[in-house]
Amino acid sequence: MRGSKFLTVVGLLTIAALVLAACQPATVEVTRIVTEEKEVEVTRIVAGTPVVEVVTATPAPAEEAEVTYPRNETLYTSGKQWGPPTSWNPLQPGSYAMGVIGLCNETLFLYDPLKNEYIPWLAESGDWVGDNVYEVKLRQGVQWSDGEPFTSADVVYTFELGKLDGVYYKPLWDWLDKVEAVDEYTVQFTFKEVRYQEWGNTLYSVAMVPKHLWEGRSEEDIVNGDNLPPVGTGAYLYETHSEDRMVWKRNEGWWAKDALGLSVGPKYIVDIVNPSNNVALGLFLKGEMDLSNNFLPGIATLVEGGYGVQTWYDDPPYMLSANTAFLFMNTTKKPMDDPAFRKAMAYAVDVDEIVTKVYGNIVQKCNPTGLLPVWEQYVDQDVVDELGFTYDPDKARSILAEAGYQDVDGDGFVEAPDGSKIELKIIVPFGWTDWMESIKVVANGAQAVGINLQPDFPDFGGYWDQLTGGTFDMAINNFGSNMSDTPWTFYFWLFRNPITDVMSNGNFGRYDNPEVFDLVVELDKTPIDPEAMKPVIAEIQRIQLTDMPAVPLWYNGLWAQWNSTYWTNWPSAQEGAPKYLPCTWNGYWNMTAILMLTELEPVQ
Amino acid sequence: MRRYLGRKLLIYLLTFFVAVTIDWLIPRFMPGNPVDTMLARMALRADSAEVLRSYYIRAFKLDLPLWQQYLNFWAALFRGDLGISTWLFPQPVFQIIKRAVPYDLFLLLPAIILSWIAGNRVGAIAARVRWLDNTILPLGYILTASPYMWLAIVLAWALGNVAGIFPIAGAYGFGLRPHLSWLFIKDLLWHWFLPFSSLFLVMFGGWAIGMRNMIIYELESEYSRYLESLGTPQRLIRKYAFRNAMLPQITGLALQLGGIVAGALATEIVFAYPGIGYMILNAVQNQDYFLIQGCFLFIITGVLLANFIIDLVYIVVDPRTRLGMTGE
Amino acid sequence: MLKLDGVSKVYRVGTFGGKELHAVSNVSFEVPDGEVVSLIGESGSGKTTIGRMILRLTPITSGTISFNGVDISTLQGEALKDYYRQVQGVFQDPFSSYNPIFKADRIFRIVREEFFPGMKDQEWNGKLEDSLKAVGLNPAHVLNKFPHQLSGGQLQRFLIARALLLDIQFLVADEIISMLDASTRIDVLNLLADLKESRGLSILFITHDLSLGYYISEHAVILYRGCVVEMGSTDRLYNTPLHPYTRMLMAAVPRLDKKWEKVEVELRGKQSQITTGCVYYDRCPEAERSADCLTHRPPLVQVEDDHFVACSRYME
Amino acid sequence: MSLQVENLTVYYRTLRGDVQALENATFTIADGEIMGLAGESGCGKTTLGHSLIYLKPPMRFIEGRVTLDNEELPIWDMERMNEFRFKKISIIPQYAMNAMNPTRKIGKMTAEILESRKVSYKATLPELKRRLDLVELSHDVLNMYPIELSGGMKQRMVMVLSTLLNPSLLIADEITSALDVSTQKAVAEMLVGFRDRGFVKSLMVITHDISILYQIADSIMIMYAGQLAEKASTQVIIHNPRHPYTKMLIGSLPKVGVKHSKQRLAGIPGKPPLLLNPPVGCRFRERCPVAFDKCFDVPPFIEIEPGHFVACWKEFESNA
Amino acid sequence: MAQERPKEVRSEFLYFALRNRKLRVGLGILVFFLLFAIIGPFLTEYDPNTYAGPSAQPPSSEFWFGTTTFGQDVYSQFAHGLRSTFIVGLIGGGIGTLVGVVIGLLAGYRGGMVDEILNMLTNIVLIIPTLSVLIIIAAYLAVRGILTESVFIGLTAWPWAARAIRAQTFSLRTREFVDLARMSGRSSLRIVFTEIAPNMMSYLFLVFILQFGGAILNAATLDFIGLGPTRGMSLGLMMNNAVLWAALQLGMWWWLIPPGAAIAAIVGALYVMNVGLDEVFNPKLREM
Repeated sequence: MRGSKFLTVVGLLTIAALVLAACQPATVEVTRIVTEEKEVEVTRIVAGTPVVEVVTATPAPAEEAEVTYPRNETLYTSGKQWGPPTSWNPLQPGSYAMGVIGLCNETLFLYDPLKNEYIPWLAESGDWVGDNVYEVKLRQGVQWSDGEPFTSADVVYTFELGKLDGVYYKPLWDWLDKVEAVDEYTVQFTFKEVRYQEWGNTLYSVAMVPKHLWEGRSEEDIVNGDNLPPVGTGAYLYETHSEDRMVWKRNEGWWAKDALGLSVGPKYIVDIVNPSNNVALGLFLKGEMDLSNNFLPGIATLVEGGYGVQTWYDDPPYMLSANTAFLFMNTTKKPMDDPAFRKAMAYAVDVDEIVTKVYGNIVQKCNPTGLLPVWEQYVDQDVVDELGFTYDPDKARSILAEAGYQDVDGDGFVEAPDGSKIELKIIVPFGWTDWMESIKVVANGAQAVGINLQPDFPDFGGYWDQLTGGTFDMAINNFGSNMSDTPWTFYFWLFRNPITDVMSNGNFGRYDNPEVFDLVVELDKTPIDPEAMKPVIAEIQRIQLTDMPAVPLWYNGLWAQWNSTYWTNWPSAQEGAPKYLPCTWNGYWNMTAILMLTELEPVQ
Repeated sequence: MRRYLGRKLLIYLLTFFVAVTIDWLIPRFMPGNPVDTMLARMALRADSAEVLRSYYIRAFKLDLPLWQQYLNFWAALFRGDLGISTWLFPQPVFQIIKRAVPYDLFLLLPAIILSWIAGNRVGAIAARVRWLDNTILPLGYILTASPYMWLAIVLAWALGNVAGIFPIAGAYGFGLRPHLSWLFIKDLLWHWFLPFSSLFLVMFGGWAIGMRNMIIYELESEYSRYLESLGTPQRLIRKYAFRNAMLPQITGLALQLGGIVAGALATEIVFAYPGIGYMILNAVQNQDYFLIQGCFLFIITGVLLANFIIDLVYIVVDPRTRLGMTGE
Repeated sequence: MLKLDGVSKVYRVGTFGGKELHAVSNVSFEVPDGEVVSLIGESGSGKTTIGRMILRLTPITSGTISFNGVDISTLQGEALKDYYRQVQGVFQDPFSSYNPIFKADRIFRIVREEFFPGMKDQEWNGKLEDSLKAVGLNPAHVLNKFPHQLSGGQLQRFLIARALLLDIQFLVADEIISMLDASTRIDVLNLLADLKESRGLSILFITHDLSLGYYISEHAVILYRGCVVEMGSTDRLYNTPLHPYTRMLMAAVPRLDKKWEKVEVELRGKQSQITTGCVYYDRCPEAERSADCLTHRPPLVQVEDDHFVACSRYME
Repeated sequence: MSLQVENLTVYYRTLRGDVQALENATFTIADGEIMGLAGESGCGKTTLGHSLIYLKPPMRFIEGRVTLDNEELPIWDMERMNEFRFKKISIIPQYAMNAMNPTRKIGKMTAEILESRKVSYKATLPELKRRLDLVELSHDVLNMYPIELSGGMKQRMVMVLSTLLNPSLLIADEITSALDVSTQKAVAEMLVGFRDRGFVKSLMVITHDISILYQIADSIMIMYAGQLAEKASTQVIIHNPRHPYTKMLIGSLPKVGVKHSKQRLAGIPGKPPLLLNPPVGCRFRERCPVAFDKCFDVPPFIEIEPGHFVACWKEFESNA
Repeated sequence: MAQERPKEVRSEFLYFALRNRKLRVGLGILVFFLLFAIIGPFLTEYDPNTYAGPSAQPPSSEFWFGTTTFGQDVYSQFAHGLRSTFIVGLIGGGIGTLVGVVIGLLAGYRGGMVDEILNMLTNIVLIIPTLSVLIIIAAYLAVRGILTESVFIGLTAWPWAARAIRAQTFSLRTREFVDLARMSGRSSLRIVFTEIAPNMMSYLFLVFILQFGGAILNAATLDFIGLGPTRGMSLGLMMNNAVLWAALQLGMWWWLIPPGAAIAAIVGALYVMNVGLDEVFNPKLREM
């Protein structure tokens, strides 16, 4: 048959095309990896045809480049990567592939939110040596993966990069004066203005880049280049990537082995680009995924149902809390400009219903301050007792009534004190189903107390436009309330100022109160010491709960579920288990997730 | 003949122009803009976000007047520059598409061609075998009427999760590194099978039904009657009928191409297959103008090209177009 | 009186009209009042196109068609409607002339709606009955039926009746009997002839059959490939056909009184387009044509009273 | 006797019951005879022609016996008839213009048809070319697609193709009606030539145009409403018809040299009966000017003089 | 020659229509679902979106089709979704047919330049992948309803219909009865709609059926990929939600299977009807 011959040809051609395509990721320049101990291994794949060359520098058994990753040496993860990995540039916080900061490029410190501790990492120590001078002593013997030593020049270079347009930590230089290398392993930072909180945050979030490789690059390349293959000091080396995965391979010459006696368990980490929930759950249940940081609805059933699925807690809320979902109200619009109205809203929302029905108990109801459990110590219980709120429709009704909101025309909904009708919309992005379901609950609660609030689901673009442009009525958002080393980041987001036409991230409701803005600045300038911080925070909380510019609703979980079929000794709340964050998201590797890897053990 | 092709080419060029313009135009009228969406995703601290916002708006030249952006777009297009994706920053759109397209071709070409061939054969047989007509055809109707993604999900669940025979995601095993070996190719095909099947089945149903109906028309035609009255065996009559019934099916193939894009998109999403279907959806959701443009540019070019090829094929197989095309 | 003066029809074919097809070339003749003129030619001769141009169904490329001295190509709106009051046509395929999903008498209703909007039912019914009777139909038998319930002959009469409703002066009858059975053909033909007699109707009788033309008309025009090759009184044409084409046609007509002569009919060469020279050149018997015929198209010249021919042999 | 048809009755199945399209036809065609079959539309002449070679639903065989060259034709059996088709009995269909596969080159199609009937194309090719010459078709047509041929050319091609295996009987169904007079004449004469050259033994020419038959046929059979009315030699039918229908039919034909103003011809009033429920007896009765009581019985088709068959009671009476 | 024609054309169609198994089966399924869509929503007390009961319940006498992850009544969602499916089919298919008919008739009847332009337009819209345009449009409309979705689906679906109708019109406009109407002084527009269009009725009906089915499938795809109506309930949205909440993986087959099966059944029934009608309208295809 002519047809079948044709088919064969088509088939062969497509397969050939695909193999070529799949092999594309490997067509990177020659990757030269020199570990301090033994061999040089060069894996070179040209135009899709793998040619494996092993060049031995020092006599050592040649290791074949592996084409399969042995299951018991590989950790499969998912949850961070929402699209194909495209950048390995740690200066691109929104784009870099899973693990670039943390697995490859490391920070000076780690931060452990569970213990509220900074862990010296590339730095051996850091101290204020003057009123406005901070000195970092670097760890000696740290090497970049190409064999060059990591020195203070790299640190200075990395921070100096922040002067470039398009580098996210540029604002640092508003208050940082200069960075100097005192010696090869000492760096001094001199500040124009000391912001302790922000500095602490910076210390564990800015990842070091190798000066010797980067200094030859153009500014364009530094800011917009993909930095492939990445060279870092971290525990893992770039292995390969493709449209649906990012693969890291253990760096056998990782400095922490000698310095800290740490070694990471998995030889390979394969991070799978987030498929749909449906597929993610399917892969997870099939045991093809070890750690999932996806939001997997219904996971509670699986934890309880004996599917071998584990989470941080064995019981609700199952997950650690990672950020706070706020109900933002546009205070530039009536009636949201009225604190009484906002307060009534706070009482009208049945968060428990959201927690149980929408999330199946994998999230937790908020503390009225919205502060995450890791910041529990900063919650001023007196303020909360006095001004806190809870779900209470009657109270909501009475607040409304007292403030003059009455149902004048008898349509079941209250009118504003001036008699004008109230018709409000609450928005979340279409497709964000958990939020979509949640605002239905919010709207129902509001309607039950007589506020005509309807849920609406514009596309993300429309949602974000309304939110940042200040044209929305009410909305849910949590984008800046993430877990960090300091509640200052939380308040900096919640009370972002000044109020401008476009609020890029934070204070979407445009709550304008210089008093609280000043307090946030004051907090920033307070040294990292809970006892010093608490009074300032209490003051903020008092204003927050009095004016109620935004209503904290629930804590979104640090979605993490794993199964122990291939890897064990996962961190969890269980006694004896390691207490590190089991999370692959950006910013979590340096919040102890890397230490989780050092604890993982293959199942025998 | 030249004139015919010239006319077709003109239509294609016009279509290309219009399609690309629409493609350029529409995302720019969406609410929001790519930089804001990109920054929203980064969830940066507000001060950092503000710094980057102004930087990126300049970098992506979104501060220029629209007409200038449009001209720049065409100018860049002729240089083969599709811009840089905001969603998959900092990859050039061209690179992204180049990497994704082989998967689409691998999935779509066999699905389209095999379903077309198989559908036509089965349809042709069904047209004369009563029991097939009564069994395969109803099945064909159901298949072709099934939403692609629904069938795909059910297949994935039944054969992937419940039966555990096939993998449910990815283009090849996550524990494999691409290389040339049977192991890898086998794995590639193994992963390909389900997404391919879901596309194949839906299209197969459509072709089978179409072919059956066409064949019945052809078997009733006068040349078939003449052959019968010359005592020609059914074999030859059916052969002719089949051949001639193929012709409208070829046109049908051209008409279907646009719809197949939709099917591929849904299927790739369901099976997390790394083609451009998944890209498009995310590009739209992330308002990545440049990637949206790139993907559609590719699809439009692909569909136009396929149409053109089909036009050429048609000229070869149907003498009527070849001889009648000058309109004399 | 209907007059064609140098009428041509050129079709543009191919993409964006790249090529020209001369369907009718420079045709002039006239149909006097109360006369039947036959327009005779084979398929592709342009006879139907001429009929359609007269009926304003196809635009004229060049030349003029005038009816009672008025150039019909300029007619628009009411004037055109007025023209249709006087000039109508009947076509070859009786079944195709009716919209198959409607009843046959719908054609009358359309006429009434368009031309007699104010007429009372009774008056109209009377008028309709007269018309039907005039074409030899019994209204009771033929009204309120679907086209397929009537015979071809009845349908053609219907169409003639429709034309009569308008009190027409001129009828284009395009092969109206070629699809009818032999037994009814002659009746329709007779009807036309009678209408000419009784109403003074002018008829352009388009046919490919010389004997029918002879039967009904005083004058005939012979068309070949869009050109008039011979015309004049039917008697003269029959008795002394001058153009080789006319003679060939005469010889090819199957007659009941005479068997065909053994003259080979030249079948080749019917395909090519001829731009210069005699249109009949490639089919003309060798003996009768000259090299000149290939380069010069002979004009239509009068050879005797009421007899014109376009052949180089009769040029002087 | 080349063809013998006895009591052939064929109906058409329709929703409303059987259309009695052909009733009790009995006739013969002699070797070398060109028989014309004429009548008005719907008289059953095509049904008769088709039933001899291609009897397929909705046509329904009722009864009758057909022998060709002393061999009975299983006309009711589509399968078994295949043996005879093309080789013994062949047809030039009315739709000859569309009879060829539009997407095959004519030569190739011919080859495939021949090979499918186990006849070597190669061996036949010289003869095929000879016959193409005969019908004035260039050999190039074998390399052409049907669309490249004019109507008349396709007609001639089908003529050649249908007769290529020298069948005993050829049925030519309305093959001249769509043609110009000039082509008509050529095609008709070619048919005669085919017979003369022995490509076909005998011919049944179905047409509504009696004047064509007068030119080429040896005998003419007239049908009316599914029944045979008269059969005789051409001369007799044209000049000395006996059946009233034949007479009227011939009388209604325009003749060259007859002018309306001088000699007014007349048609046959009325129209043929519907064959779903045909009238009993002679079906022409209602239109017949000489009908009488006897005509309520079906008149037999009787040979009133050698080679002249008529089905008319009046005629039998006057003869008797 | 020609066989006798049956007396009444219309009753003949009816006769075959009633006896055509495909048509009967297809129509039966369609009517069943249509009735379901009309009556179904009244048989449940639950709103499709309220949390009516315990979550993830299998079908029971209380919740006929079970409940979703949130305890919504799947039956109610299904019934309401079915309704919007028919609405999308009617409006989307209707618009697709209407635009196709108008453009096809116009191009086919006027010919010449009008035809050239319309034909080019048709070809352009035909080649541009519909779904891609729909996706962009859908994304452009921040808030979408079922109606807007239907309209846009209709507005992108017409080209093949226009093409087919143009071809039909071409063959019809040369028929003599059109000439006759012109010779009666009828306006072109009137001729198109009173002479030509009625002759294509059966064909238009087939076109509408296919457009109807196509619109439903298109809507389902759009809904599924999350670009469906942001308000209201549809079968596609149900599937979208079921997948987003991993219904099958969590064993809630009752959430995903019914909407997809219903779409397949409805569209399948339409296709079967289409073939059945084709056989009714086209005597050649009738089984005797």
